[in-house]
Amino acid sequence: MSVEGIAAPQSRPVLEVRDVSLGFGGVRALTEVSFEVRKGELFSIIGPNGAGKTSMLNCVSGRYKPSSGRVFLKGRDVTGLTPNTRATLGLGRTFQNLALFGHMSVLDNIMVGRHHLLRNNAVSGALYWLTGARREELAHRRKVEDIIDFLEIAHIRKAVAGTLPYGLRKRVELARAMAVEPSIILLDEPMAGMNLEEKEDMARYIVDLNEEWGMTVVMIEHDMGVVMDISHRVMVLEFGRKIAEGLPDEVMANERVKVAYLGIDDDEAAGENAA
Amino acid sequence: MESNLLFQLMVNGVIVGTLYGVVAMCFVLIYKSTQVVNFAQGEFLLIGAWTCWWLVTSMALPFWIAFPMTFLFMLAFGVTLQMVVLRPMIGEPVISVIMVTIGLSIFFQAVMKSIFGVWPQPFPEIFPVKSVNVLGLQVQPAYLMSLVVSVVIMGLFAWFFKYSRMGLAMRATAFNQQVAQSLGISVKNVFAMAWAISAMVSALAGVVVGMVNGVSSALSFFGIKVFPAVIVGGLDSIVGAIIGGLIIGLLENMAEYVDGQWLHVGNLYTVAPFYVLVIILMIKPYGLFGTKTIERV
Amino acid sequence: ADGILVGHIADITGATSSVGKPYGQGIADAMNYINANGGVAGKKIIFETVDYAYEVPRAMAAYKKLTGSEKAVAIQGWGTGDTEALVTNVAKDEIPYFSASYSGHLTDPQGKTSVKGAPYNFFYGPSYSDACRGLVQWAADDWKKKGGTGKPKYVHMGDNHPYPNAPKQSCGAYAKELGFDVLNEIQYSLKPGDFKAQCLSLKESGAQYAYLANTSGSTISLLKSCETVGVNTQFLANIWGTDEGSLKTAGDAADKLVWVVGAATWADDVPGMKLVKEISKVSDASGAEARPVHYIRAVCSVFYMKEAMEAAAKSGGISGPNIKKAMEGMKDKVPAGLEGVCLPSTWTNEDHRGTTTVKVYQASTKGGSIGMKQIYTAEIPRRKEWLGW
Amino acid sequence: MAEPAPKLAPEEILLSVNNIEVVYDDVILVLRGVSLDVPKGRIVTLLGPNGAGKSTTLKAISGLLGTEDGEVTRGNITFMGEEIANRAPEEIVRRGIFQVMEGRRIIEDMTVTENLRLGAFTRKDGGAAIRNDIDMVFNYFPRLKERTGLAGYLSGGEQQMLAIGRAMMARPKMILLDEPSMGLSPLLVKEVFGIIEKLCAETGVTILLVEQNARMALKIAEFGYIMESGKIVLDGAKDDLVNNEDVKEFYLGGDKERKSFKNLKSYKRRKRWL
Amino acid sequence: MISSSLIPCGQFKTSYAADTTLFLTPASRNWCIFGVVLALAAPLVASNYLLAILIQIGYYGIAALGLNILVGSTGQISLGHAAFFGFGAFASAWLNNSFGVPVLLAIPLAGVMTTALGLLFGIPAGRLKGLYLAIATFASQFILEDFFSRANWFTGGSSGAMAGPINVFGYEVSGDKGFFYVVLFFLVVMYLLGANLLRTRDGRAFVAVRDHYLSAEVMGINLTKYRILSFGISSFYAGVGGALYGHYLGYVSAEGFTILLSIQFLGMIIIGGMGSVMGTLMGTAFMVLLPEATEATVSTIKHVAGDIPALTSALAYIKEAAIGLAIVLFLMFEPDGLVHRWRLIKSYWKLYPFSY
Ligand SMILES: Nc1ncnc2c1ncn2[C@@H]1O[C@H](COP(=O)(O)OP(=O)(O)OP(=O)(O)O)[C@@H](O)[C@H]1O
Ligand SMILES: Nc1ncnc2c1ncn2[C@@H]1O[C@H](COP(=O)(O)OP(=O)(O)OP(=O)(O)O)[C@@H](O)[C@H]1O
Ligand SMILES: CC(C)C[C@H](N)C(=O)O
Ligand SMILES: [Mg+2]
Ligand SMILES: [Mg+2]
Repeated sequence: MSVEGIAAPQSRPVLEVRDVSLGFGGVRALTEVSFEVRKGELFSIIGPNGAGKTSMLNCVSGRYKPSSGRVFLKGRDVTGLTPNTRATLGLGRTFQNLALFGHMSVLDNIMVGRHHLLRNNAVSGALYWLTGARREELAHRRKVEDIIDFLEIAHIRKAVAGTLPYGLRKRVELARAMAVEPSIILLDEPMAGMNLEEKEDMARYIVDLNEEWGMTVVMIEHDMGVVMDISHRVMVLEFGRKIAEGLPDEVMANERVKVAYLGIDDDEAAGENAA
Repeated sequence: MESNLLFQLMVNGVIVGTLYGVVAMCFVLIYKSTQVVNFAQGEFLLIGAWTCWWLVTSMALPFWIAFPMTFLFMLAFGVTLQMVVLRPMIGEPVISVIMVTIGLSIFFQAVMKSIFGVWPQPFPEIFPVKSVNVLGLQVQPAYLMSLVVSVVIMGLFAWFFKYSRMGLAMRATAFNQQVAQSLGISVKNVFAMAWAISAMVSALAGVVVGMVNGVSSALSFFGIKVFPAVIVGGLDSIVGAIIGGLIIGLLENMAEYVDGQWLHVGNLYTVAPFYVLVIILMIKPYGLFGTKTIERV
Repeated sequence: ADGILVGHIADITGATSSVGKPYGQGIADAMNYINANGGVAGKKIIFETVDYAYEVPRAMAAYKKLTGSEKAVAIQGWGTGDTEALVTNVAKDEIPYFSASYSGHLTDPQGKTSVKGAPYNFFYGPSYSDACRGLVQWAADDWKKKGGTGKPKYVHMGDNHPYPNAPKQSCGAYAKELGFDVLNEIQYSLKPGDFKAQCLSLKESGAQYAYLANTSGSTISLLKSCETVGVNTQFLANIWGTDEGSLKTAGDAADKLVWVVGAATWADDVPGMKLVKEISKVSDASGAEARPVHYIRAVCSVFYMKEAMEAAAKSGGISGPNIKKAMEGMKDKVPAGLEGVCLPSTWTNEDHRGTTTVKVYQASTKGGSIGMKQIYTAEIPRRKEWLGW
Repeated sequence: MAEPAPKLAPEEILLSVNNIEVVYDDVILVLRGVSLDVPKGRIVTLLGPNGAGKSTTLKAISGLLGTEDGEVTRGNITFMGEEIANRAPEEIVRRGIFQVMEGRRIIEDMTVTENLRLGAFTRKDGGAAIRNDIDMVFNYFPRLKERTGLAGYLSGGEQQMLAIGRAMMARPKMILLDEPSMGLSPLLVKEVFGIIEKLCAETGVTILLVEQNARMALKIAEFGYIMESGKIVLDGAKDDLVNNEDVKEFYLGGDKERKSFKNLKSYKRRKRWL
Repeated sequence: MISSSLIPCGQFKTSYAADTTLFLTPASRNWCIFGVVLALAAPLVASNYLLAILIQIGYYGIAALGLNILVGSTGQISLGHAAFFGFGAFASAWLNNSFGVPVLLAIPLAGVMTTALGLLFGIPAGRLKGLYLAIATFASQFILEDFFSRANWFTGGSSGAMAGPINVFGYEVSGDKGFFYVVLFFLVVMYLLGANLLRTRDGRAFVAVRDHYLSAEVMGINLTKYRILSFGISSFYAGVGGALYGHYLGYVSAEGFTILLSIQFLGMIIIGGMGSVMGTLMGTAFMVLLPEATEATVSTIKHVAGDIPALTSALAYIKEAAIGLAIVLFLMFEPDGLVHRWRLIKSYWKLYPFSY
């Protein structure tokens, strides 16, 4: 598989996770997981259900506080920071179970993504014409339209997010995360619930966003076809532990991964990839 | 002498507190199963008490007939109210439903006043009026009865939600009406039942209080007292409702003590519970026993 | 219009409605009766009863309406809160304001002893302060009679509200003057409720005499609660604190209650009662209903206003200032037809204390039969420093 | 239009949807005349792109449109020969249709067992039978047994298992499955589909399966319908569909030479049957 | 909460600026301007009674908009709005009485003071959610009410405080006509500010917090800050509305600001439409007109049936009951509020005769 997107290995990791453990009461969701994601990489996390993938993203985005271990974003220790400060440091994400602002228009949803880039506040915003808030809003609106064009959602710009069909909502979520102008973007199962055609589109967007928009991507996905085709490196979690990490082909060849996750014998593998 | 006063106030607090607890439970019942914050809870007490009073005085029925009749009436009342007013609101925004209960409360209060007037009316003697001396406090037997009744009701409620099929159905409905429907639960029946039980038990509390203090619009004030009680305990906890009720009852009386002995600010006993409420919530945002809402993404 | 526009602001549904309703009824009946019997100087009184539910802002709004395009020449009002709030307005608009608030603050027309004068405020009956002084006098008397030793303890009980607060200081001062030990006040709500905690405090304080400043609904609840916890204090209720109906409701709990009555009672055999009974038929054709004391004071209030209007009509027309002047000319006045019902009252342009006679009654309610009997009459001196207090 | 529907003897047909229209909020027309038949004891799949109206179709059948301000405004739905359109959902469940809704929808503030017990809400056959079935579900999904906390803390996949298990608890005649494979790992997808197939074979329960994973769905289904923009555009037996060029292209991902996701340089223009 | 999915189609915009206007369509904008012009002319023709009602709608409407920003937009139910409204009224009277601040200046200053109070009482919002927060605001209502009846230096205690009339350039605005223009001015300004707020950064953040606070946080929104800020802003509106109210009545007392008024405020925004600026005004009008309408009906009944005294007192309750009943019935038939109906009607006519 192609690995041409990987930047020079010596460049500083955008994301560095060191020995992160996380527990909920009795359940150990993560046990001493470490990995790093380099600039420009498209990094995938796979693993059985309940392995702790989402929990891992939550630790990175700040929703959960790891019980031990540290998280570094662009070299900075962010372990103690709140999710919103991490966003301002250039972290964007989407969610496994859709988390759009259901009653807002698509446009406003995406504009929320620009929150930390905007400077107007309650007072200057209310005084719209007098304080330059108007100018600022319009400038950002232009940026948002670029994203809208890119993801081809111009036709639903004014629609209320909550009434959109599933696939489009996923796309709007991606747009919102992009609006944050993150240097690293975390995608939690971006293709779940999509048919083949839509997955192809989504895969394309992700590749472009990685290659052309220059965002580093961390993605959780269960569709092996997609994971194999587009990721640069893959990490496998099982029961909260890292069991493999490497190039897609290497990981796919790992016996343990085959048994624990794919549940396949070799001859079935080809067919499964296409699913 | 002074510690004696404190003690008597505490006993009074416990008795009043259990009554708050019972009403709080009725409130929690509706909340748990229908997600409706019932602002008309106090009016249930009022209607129940006036009904019973009317049966006993105007219809001259003996209490042991009037009381079950009140219960039946409240059952019918609860079901009808749910069917006519709350049922069409199923699936509508929660806050609209809350506003409807507020509207109902205004409506019933006015109707009760116009029928029964504005004076507190005493119940004719049902239990011996002569107070008995409990732990140094003069207490009417009816009040003691209320203590017993409350405790029994509390036990029944707790069992109901934890183990009974209908109790589970109520919780499922509270979580999400559509999901409950998909499981074959008749949301309508669950709602009707919740309102009926709540109305009946509230009426019981209303009659008990009415026998002691007289029946008056003051009963609907219980509907307001219930908020601190319920929240202190935790909105969805039966045990919490009981303990919350006790805490508020005790607190009011303690506040009266502190106020009367030292502070002399006046109506400390009406506001003190609210201060405590805020403090408790700042420490425990879901009350003492409420379940934390699940925050997962 | 060719009628006389009179405002009528009443509490029918609010916190004080237990007494507000009969009083409002009395006002309405009396005015309707006057209209049916020739009106005032040949003109009909035009009025509409506005229920303001004892909320001051609503009274203010109602007042605005009454001073809008058509200005009322007089107003029959209700509460202390609203009446005191409107003092400046009615003075400015020159509308005599007959209220059911007997707050002492309204008795000083020129503002000589109080902060602000209340030139256009009138009421019929002893002021709350004077009534309370009367009760305290009786209490001092009673203490002596019973052979009590030492300083008797006196406590003021009521809501934190303009009406219950009105006599608090002045009466407390007088109690002290008479040798009482005045305790810290005890607050309880104007709305009926459960007051056992307060009763326990009262019991603890050991007060022998407690003045109840609230209205009858609240009084009943308090008496019941105190009975439950076994309080032995002698209660002294304000003029609005109880009446025939609430004595009956309170039953045993109200036994021995002492309070103030401001006019004749329904059962009294006095000449003026005939007219009152005629008036009562306006809203009770059968004549069967026995009216409470508040109703009768309402009738007095309207008839003083009527006589003042008639006098005004003769000297320059029915207008606010003329009515005021006529009121201030009354001396030991009893309205025609109400002899024996209303206490003779005197208003001057310096003193709006209509009457200072306090009739103290005591109830006996043991065993179901309700009795009330005048036990004492206090003539409160018109001390200068008490004007407006 | 589409090819003729598979001919079935009327008594074989358990559920029949005839030309229904569904309108949301009184104004949004979502289904524009959908018809489909589900024969008894079989697995039938309903495929289609996002927003086609698949979930809406299922909700129309199970009566769950009501809570979303939706309504069947035309056509009829018969189950075992009886009309059920716009009936109360609990009645439809009692008649034997159970829907597993899209996105799991387990009751988050209850435990796993309580969720399962609720699945059996309409059953009248007592505690022992229900406890047995709970064990059966735990046999199918051993992982669930270990989770004793609140169901809201289960991972996505665990929640899906619980949702299917909950449906099994009702012992219905027919299960409507809305995208059961969503969010499941490949191993589990296989497992779940295996269980669905087994369930159908062992208990004879009829299944109407809405899926995005067309390849898997067509592996276990006998008939398929394809829906776009609120209309059925294609239907047929499994083999007919699998061999249809369009279905291959858009739902199964080409014939033999699968293009890599990475190398799709131009976005495809969708071909529509409309 | 209202979905505004019924935006007319067929509106093409050629620039982002044109697409970011306050009003969805030029037509609705013209209607609003027309409405303001009409209001400007109102005192010339309207009776005093009508004017008084309009003034009420004005000051309540301002306060209700604040509540709508808090409840409708941010999703935090407040049962204590009346207390902040009252605080504004007391504060303005106090500034004017004790420091001689001119009333026109005291009104916005009172708004600022109320904002500070709102921020203080909003602190629990940093920790509490949903009904727990709602009940905490319920507690603020009682705590503040108690404060009002106690703080003699500030509120005049239980007997209240006088609030002076408005002076404009030494000329006293005494009549309703003059006051009407003052209220109208404040109303227009406050509504413009509110509408602008909701279409800019912080307004969007409020709605985001309401719709999905977890993802809002990940988008860089500081939850605690916005939850509390929302209380501050809503209090500002409450304060200004309350101050206007105080100076209009000329007298402020604690009983005017009970839980009942808080509930009425909630009624206004629910009946109008949650989160909708124009809906707020519609809902306010509804709640103000409701008692007037029942009053009028009662008067008519009295005129027809004659002034039967028994009726008079019965009618007082009927009036009260009718208000409760009207709220119930309204929400049973229109649970999403007036704005929703209004939009449906508009979209129906837009598409007519091709519904769907
Ligand atoms: N907030 C929480 N409280 C308690 N347990 C939790 C919580 N969040 C996750 N868990 C548990 O942690 C484990 C890992 O969950 P996680 O959601 O990270 O899995 P996942 O790998 O994303 O699975 P899937 O692919 O199914 O989404 C699960 O067993 C889950 O039950
Ligand atoms: N409650 C609703 N109100 C208004 N429109 C709705 C509602 N639910 C669904 N829709 C609309 O109906 C159409 C069909 O939705 P539906 O959920 O049935 O699609 P689907 O085929 O299940 O798609 P997916 O594969 O994404 O689940 C969509 O355009 C959607 O926007
Ligand atoms: C309390 C009521 C009897 C009203 C009374 N007139 C007052 O002074 O307020
Ligand atoms: Mg996950
Ligand atoms: Mg779907």
